[in-house]
Amino acid sequence: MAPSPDESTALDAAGTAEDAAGFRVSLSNFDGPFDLLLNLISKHEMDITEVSLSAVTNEFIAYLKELDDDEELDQASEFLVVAATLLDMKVAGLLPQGELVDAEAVALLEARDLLFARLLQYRAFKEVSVWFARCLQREDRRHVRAVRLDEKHRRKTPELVWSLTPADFAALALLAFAPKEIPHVGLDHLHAPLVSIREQAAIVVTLLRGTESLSFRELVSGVSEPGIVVARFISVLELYRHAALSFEQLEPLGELTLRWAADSWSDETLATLGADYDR
Amino acid sequence: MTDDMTDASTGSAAQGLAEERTLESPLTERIEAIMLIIDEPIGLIALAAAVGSPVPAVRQALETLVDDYDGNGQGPRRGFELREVGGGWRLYVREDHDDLIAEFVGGQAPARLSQAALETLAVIAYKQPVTRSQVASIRAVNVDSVVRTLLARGLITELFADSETGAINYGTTDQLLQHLGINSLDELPPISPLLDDGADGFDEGTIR
Amino acid sequence: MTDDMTDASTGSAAQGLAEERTLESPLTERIEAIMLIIDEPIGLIALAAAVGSPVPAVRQALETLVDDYDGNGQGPRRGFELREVGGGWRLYVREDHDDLIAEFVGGQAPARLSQAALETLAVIAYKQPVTRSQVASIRAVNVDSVVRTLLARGLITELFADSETGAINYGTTDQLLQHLGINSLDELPPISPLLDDGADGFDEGTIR
Repeated sequence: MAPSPDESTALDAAGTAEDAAGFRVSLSNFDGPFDLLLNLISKHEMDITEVSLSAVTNEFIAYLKELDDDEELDQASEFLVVAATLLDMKVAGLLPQGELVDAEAVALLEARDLLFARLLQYRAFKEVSVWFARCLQREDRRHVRAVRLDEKHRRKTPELVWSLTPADFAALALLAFAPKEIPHVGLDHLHAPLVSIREQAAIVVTLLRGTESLSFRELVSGVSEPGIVVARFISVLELYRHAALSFEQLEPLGELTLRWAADSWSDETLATLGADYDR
Repeated sequence: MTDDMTDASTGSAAQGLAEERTLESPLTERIEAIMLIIDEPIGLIALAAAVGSPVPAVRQALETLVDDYDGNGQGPRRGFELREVGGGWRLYVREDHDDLIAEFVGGQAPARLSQAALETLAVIAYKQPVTRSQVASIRAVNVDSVVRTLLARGLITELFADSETGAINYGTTDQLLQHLGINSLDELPPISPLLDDGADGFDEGTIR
Repeated sequence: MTDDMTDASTGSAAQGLAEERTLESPLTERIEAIMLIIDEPIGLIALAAAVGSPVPAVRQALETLVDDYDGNGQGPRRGFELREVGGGWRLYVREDHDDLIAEFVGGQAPARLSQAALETLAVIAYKQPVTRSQVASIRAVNVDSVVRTLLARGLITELFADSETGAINYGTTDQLLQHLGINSLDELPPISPLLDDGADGFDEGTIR
């Protein structure tokens, strides 16, 4: 059972995280600052599997709405880091672990330790950034002697040797203006393009009506995008719900054969198909 | 009587020290002359070369000057001080007078770094040399624009490109040390982000 | 023994003086703080306003400092001096050390500009008027020290301060035109921001 944090731990952890005012979490089994929640989890005093991340997320989104833009961005990016890590931990925590210590279980434990480490590491850097901020701020206020050299001394500097022609100079300018693009890893793969179930259903309908029967394999042949395969499968299920098609599968995991079976079919049905998946 | 004796001996010791000071004063003067014209910190060795004196003598003269300016020498405390910051020595307005100067020069405070930039800076400071993707994996967000900001501010620099992947490794600059008011990376507060019992090794007390 | 006595009395007289000094030291310290950061000589009245003290007191404090730095106070002579030049006060390197400074400055400033300095100069030439931070973001590095070098070399100059941000806009000087052997900026070869049609004038061989 996830214990409600006992008094002393709460005080102790709250003391160390007192400036982390800000986002508080209110769950059935926990109420306190987000930081405290992390503290407890990292000290193994609370079980990550008992924490409803979706509830935490909902609360966080509500909390964000009350912040101004800058704060919001900072807090949101931080929350994402932590929440993603918690999610990973939770996944690792929920996976069944055999009683025997087999290689897989060990790997799982290691994975969990790694995630802990990642969380702690992130938190360490976050904490130390407070020190950076304070030093930078303190030093910003300091004034250092930075006075232009007296004319009399400046005259002692060696004569400048200049060998560039205007063309050289222009070439240098081009070089200097060439964008120094910092190469970056694209994130596009993280956002699979949206696939419309309705569009895919229309394709399925067209294909099935034009022939006597099709296997699902044939229905998705030539499609390489997993999203489209999934959407076609969902549209098959939806069409089946509307009794527009029948299918048979002779053995488990065997070939799935589809037949068009609609007595009356109007394209209006198509327009509302998959509405459950709309958001 | 014993007290008097003590006083007298202290007195003459101080006098001896004063004479010694006078003898070496040309060196402190030369150092002061250099200090007045530099616009970035000057390291001990460069300074010794500039004033043409051996390093140990220069180090001692610097200590004398620091004490002098702090009012621990013979004269009054000065409105400036000599600090070793960012790997070298430089004259600063004494902290007590920062407000006076701020009022005098006006101007506005430089833009503060965002929390994301601060955290990225911290990761680079402790992990250097480090690539952007390594930083990103700790920060778990895209750090490209933040790295750009830090580069433009001169707080970090490109160290070298990985021979295999071509990924650029970043590190911090002496300018960062100056901005932090410390002399070397050794003065960063200790963190032990590693690993299994990282919570124990991580002492909040030393950081705040 | 008599000598000791004399020493002792001198000592306590000096001590009395030191106490007096301590009382007024905040004013001399404040003056020193201002002196440390000013580029141009500051007049007595402006100085009095800056340190928030009456003019006669400031005048007296300045005299004290002049004596101090000349070695007529309690401490040693300093490597710098406080002088009134052209109606204003300012710190100068003591003349004795001019040779030292000349040698140091000569060693510091190489006869040739670095690649970084040249590229920054090119950016300023084509983008002027332009602020330091704009140049920094084009070059993707901090350009503060390079800009100082170019200023000191007289190749660029401060044009005006942005009315809103106060950021200084830089431009090139006639001296640069002379070095390039052209009469006006219009004679700079045009560069297109797009490389494809700018590539004609772009000859790799001439760059390195």
